[in-house]
Amino acid sequence: MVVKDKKALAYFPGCSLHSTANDFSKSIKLLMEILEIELKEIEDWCCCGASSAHRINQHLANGLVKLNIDQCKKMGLDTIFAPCAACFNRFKVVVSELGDTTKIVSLPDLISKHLEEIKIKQKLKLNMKIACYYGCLLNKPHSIFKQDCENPMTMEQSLTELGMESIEWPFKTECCGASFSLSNPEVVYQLTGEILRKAQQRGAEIIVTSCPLCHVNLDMRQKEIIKRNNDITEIPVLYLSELIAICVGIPIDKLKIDAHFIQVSKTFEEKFTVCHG
Amino acid sequence: MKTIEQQKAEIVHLFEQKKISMVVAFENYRGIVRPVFVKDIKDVEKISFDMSGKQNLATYLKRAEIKKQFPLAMVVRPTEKSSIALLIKENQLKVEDVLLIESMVSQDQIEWKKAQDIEIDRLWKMSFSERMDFWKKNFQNCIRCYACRQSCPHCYCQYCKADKNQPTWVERSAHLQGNFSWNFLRAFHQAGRCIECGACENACPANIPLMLLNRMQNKITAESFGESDPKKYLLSDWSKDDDNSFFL
Amino acid sequence: MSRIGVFVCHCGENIGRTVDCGKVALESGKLQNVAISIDYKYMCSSPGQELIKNSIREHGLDGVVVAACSPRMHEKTFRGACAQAALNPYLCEMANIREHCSWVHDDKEAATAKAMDIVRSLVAKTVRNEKLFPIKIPVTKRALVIGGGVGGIQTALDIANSGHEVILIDKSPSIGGRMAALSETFPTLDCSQCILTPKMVDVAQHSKIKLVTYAELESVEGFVGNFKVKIRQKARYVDPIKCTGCGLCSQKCPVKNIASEFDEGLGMRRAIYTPFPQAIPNRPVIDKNNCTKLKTGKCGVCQKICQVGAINYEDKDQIVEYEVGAIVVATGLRALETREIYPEYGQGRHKDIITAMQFERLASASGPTLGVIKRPSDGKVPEKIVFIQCAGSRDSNAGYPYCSKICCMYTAKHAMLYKHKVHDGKAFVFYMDIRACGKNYEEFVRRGIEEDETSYLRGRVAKIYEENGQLVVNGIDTLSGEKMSIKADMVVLATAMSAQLESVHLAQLLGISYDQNNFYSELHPKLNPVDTATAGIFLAGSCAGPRDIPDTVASAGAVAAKVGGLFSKELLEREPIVACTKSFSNMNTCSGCFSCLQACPYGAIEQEIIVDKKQQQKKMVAKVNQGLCQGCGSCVSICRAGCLDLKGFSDEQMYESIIGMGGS
Amino acid sequence: MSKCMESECNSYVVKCYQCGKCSAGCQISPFMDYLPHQVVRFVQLGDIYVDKILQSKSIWYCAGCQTCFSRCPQQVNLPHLMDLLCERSSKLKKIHPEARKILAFHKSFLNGVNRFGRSFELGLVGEFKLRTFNLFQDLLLAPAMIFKGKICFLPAKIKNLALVKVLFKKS
Amino acid sequence: MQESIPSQKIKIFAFVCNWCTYAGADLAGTARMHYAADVRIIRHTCTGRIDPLFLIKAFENGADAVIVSGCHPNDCHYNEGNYLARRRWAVVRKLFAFMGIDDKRIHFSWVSAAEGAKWAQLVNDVAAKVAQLGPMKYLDSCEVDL
Repeated sequence: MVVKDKKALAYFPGCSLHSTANDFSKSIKLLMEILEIELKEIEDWCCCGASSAHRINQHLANGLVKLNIDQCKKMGLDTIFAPCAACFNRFKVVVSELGDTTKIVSLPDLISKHLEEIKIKQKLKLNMKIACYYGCLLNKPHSIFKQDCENPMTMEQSLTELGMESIEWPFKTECCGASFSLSNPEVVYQLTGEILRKAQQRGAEIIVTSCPLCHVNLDMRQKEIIKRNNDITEIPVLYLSELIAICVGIPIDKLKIDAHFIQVSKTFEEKFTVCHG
Repeated sequence: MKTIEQQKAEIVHLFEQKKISMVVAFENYRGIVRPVFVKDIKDVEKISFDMSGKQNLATYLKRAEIKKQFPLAMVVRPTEKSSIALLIKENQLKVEDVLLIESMVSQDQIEWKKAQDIEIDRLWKMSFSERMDFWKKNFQNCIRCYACRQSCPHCYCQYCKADKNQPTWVERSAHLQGNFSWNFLRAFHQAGRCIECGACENACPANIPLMLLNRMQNKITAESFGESDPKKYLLSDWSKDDDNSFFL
Repeated sequence: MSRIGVFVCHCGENIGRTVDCGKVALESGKLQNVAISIDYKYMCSSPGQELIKNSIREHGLDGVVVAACSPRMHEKTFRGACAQAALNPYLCEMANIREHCSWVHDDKEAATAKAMDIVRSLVAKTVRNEKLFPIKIPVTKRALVIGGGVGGIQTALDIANSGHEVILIDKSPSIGGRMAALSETFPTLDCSQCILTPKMVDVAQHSKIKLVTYAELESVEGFVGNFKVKIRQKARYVDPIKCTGCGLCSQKCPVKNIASEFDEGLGMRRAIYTPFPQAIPNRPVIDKNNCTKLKTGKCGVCQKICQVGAINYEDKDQIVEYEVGAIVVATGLRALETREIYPEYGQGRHKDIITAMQFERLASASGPTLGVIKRPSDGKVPEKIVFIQCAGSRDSNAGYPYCSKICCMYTAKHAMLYKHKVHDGKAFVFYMDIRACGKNYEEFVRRGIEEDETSYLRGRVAKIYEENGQLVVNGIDTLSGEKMSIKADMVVLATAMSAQLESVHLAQLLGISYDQNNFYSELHPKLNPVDTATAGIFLAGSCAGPRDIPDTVASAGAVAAKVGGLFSKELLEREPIVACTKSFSNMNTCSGCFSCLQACPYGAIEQEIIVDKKQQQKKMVAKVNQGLCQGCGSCVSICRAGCLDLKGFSDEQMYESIIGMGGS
Repeated sequence: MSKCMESECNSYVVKCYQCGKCSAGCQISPFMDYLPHQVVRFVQLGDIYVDKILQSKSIWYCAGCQTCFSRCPQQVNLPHLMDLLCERSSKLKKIHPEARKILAFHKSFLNGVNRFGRSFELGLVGEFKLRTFNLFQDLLLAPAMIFKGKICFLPAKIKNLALVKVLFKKS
Repeated sequence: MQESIPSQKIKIFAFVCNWCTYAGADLAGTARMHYAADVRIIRHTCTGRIDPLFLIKAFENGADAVIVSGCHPNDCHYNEGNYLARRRWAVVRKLFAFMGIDDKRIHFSWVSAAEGAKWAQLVNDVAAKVAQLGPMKYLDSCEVDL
């Protein structure tokens, strides 16, 4: 049955979607339009503090998130959609600490929730071996998320539903080095390198993620990593929203996929085939 | 929403079908609203659905002569209904014994209860000795007529503990000691059972504010054991997390 | 007007020092109903007791109050003395003027006054005392043992050998339990079946033991010495009497691919099967969920093949009722399966991660691999094997905060067995602590380390994942602080030992209590380790918590002794301090609200229909089952009508003792 | 270190029985001078040993990926413990030299947030480079990023900045 | 051990259970812990047995205060008796208070067989409280003028 809750979602883009990950936000905007999901950007939202705030100062960390939740309440909305995994995690944690009733949804959740609509609208499917990469922030810690945080399947299930093939691999929730990207790239080279290697060992031809931080590390740092490990070859990294967007018929050039550092191959579009039903 | 006529017709129908042998209800006898026991179709007319009567009709269900009439019908207000529910819970009645005919005339207790709450708060504010005096004043008027007991549907014991000797827990003579014990016992035995119909207080010839005790007790039981098993007698039940604060 | 004798004891100086015993005697002599009152140096001494006996005879006393020490100290003594003087012992009370008076007060005047109050109170009470007689309950000298593992087997044998009948039931088609499935046993490494099967045979052949396999407990009524149990004999579809156990049916059965419970899913069985070759009784059963004939009506091969015509597809479950005097629970425990263990360990996704019980089957000569250690996925003999202890145990996060007790030992054993079978193999053990407390246990573990070169790594494993046909085990050795990433061919999890899934259900059937981990709770963890709070029901083996074989067998013996003690008497004698219905002007005034029934901790209140004298009609009233009643008296104070009472502490006695204490 | 933080730390570490599962599963541990379980151990030992930790790299290198917390058999919230220790370490100015970069990053990031209410990445990068005197790191990536429009040159400033500033003041 | 208060004809009735508090009081005795002599112990099987009417009777018969004590929750010799009691007293003490009986004259406690010291302490504390209140004079001067 088709999930049709017309209730608008409070949309918290987060800082990175406004800059480095504007490709991500672009794809989300387009996708949501097609799916007729109304997003109301939280008025005058402020940064969630990311990992920095709670590293330096607990009070500040929770305070920043609280500000946004209050804003969302002002708008009379009860569900916040935070595509950025980092923001999502911060919100989720704070909400549970405050015992707040506001619901927080991530991109994979949203996709699987609206799967039926997507199926109806679906035009294409990708014929590549896909490695779904969740990163640490989408379903940890277990005490708060209460779900399998070692081998989550939300993305895989959605993709299989849409007739695409995803690989079974053990590193889908290992850390990519996150914010060390800037402060100590060495960390990222090693951790992300391991992730890429494991994915390719299992025959992945493309990686799908929904975390801008992970994307930075997997995509922007990839060339550097390949330099250091000759057993790793280039592999495109797509946002989940981008992939789904293409599947529901949004032309690739409309998306900012070319903004990725690792270019999808010329033949990328051919990898998609029309699917019926 | 049935009209009074419809309900009377219903009762007549029940008689005709021999579903019942009697109806317990109120009648309006020369302006006095009093219980009436209708055994015959022609008397159905008598029944008045003005339920301003002070008695709790369920009280009669504990009488042997009434029990003989089972199954019977009763015109009930919420108070009677909950009394009957309790009697069923405590195996004094079977569901099929009494047919309930709900009177649409609602009886309004809110004002009365508010007044009680005010009085209860007033008493709580007093010092112990003041309170003691208050009750002394009241209890020493008690003539131990046990009208409170008779009028209460829940005081169904065949032989009341207060009437028993060997040992005589409650002095039988109408002196303060006995009176105090009696009124304590009465109230205590209502713990978690009283449905606040007010029949006892109304029946009391000495105008002792009995309902204060009951209502106060109901309040504390409600707040301390709100979620206790409704199928059990409050004091036959227990929970590991009952209040333990008053134990030294 | 009764004749009470008051005997005030000085207890040497103990009482005399602070209580003027003479005065107490004198004053209590003036009390109503007191016929005689004496003080004496040592009442508990034999002359003291003589004094009491004589005065009972001389003065024809019908009540005795001994003002001395605590009744917990000498009540038995003095009641005994009274009995010798032909006075019903329950007419004798003690006034505690030592522990509660002389020893705790210094002001002589106050102490004496208090002593007199106490005596007065007890005298008043004693006036109301009634003759009581110990409750005698007949004992059915037959025991029910639930569970046919080594614990149940041992209990059954020990009880039977002491000459009492035993009914031994087991839910599976054969007795033997977990131990029958084990390979070799620590610390001696003797083959499990070699030592167990003889016992199983003994059970089968013992004249006093009735063996009921493939059966479960249905219901229990009654109380110690007088239980009525209903047992559901599940349909076997094979007549055990006709059947010769030739096994032809199981060989010919076309349904081949059912995972064998006995082989922990590593082997296959048919739809008609005996769990294992040495099964007792050696009679097959049909598993109705998999039998084609029973599901579809077609097939029927076994019936055709069976020469003696033992197969009966119309067989039905039967309820059999027995009367027993004691019930022994020996239901054991269950080891968690891999799918129940940690997502980071794959939760059963990887074939080559197996449980310890599965390893036992692999290592067992009668197992699916005939004792060759092969890994389930491709049958390859593992060159590197990793054992992980505390898989689930000692993990509050996983819900098993307790130590499973036996894993340290069997893991050491497994590593050894592996080494003995795969000489150039390498075994690693991840452990947190080695708990080898038991005779020759520590030595055993050391042997594993020193002679069989097992590498022990101290730390938990964080993650296991598959990588080109091997299992990557990411662990740590906290002693060196080195992270260990081991590429192993097989991983064995020492999964947590948990209570049986049905344990709570059984507890409710039996009315025994269980702890937060669903293991049954002992009456006292130290002093009554095999009794339950319910008289006549005992615990043997691991149903009370993880135990190894020696402990299980020991507890089984202990239970047998307890049961023997229970059965040694024709009649059980119990203190007559029990509740009773109290008639008023010989009329049962119970109004049948059954608040008492709801309150009674022992379910000792029963419903009884009587004819009401007054109203000439039937009514339902409460009745106390004095077999079950333990005499707390909660019902008495719950009863609004005051028609229940407690013998020995009756309303009248309490009333009088309060009045007496007041002194008015 | 505030009393409450103290007690919070202890409430975590008392539960730990040093099984090492956290360290075994920690991806970043190769960059740490003490393994996570050792960090907890030192906090358990208290006093001077805590100091060892406050001056360690480990607490700063924890990425807060929550893996250890999710797996911990004793539910020790190690990531949060690390946060608390970092907080304390920076308050007491005991930051490990190598960790300065990391702190610098966090500081720059938060400064952005403090100034504009949102993180301003160009500003962040700039400030970070100044703070660390490491002007050339990733310089090669910059043109590409600009070209790909992944960098916006003007910071987005939010209206109710006051609230944010209050927060920063309070903490 | 606190010095015991000189008795001023005060009587404290103690209704205790046989298994815990009575034994606890015995222990206080064997350990020679001195406490106020005002207390009068009446032994019951279990706190569950103790009827509120006992308390009234006690007051009628010159008790100036009452102690009710038994096994700690979970330790009841009869498994549940003390739980039933606890709920009963939760109701009764309010009722007593409401009817004007000073709650400083009714005390509840859990004293185990091992807590001799606690028992002695309890008695002394109660004795001290009651000493300040003085004798109870339950329902005296029966005729209150209206």
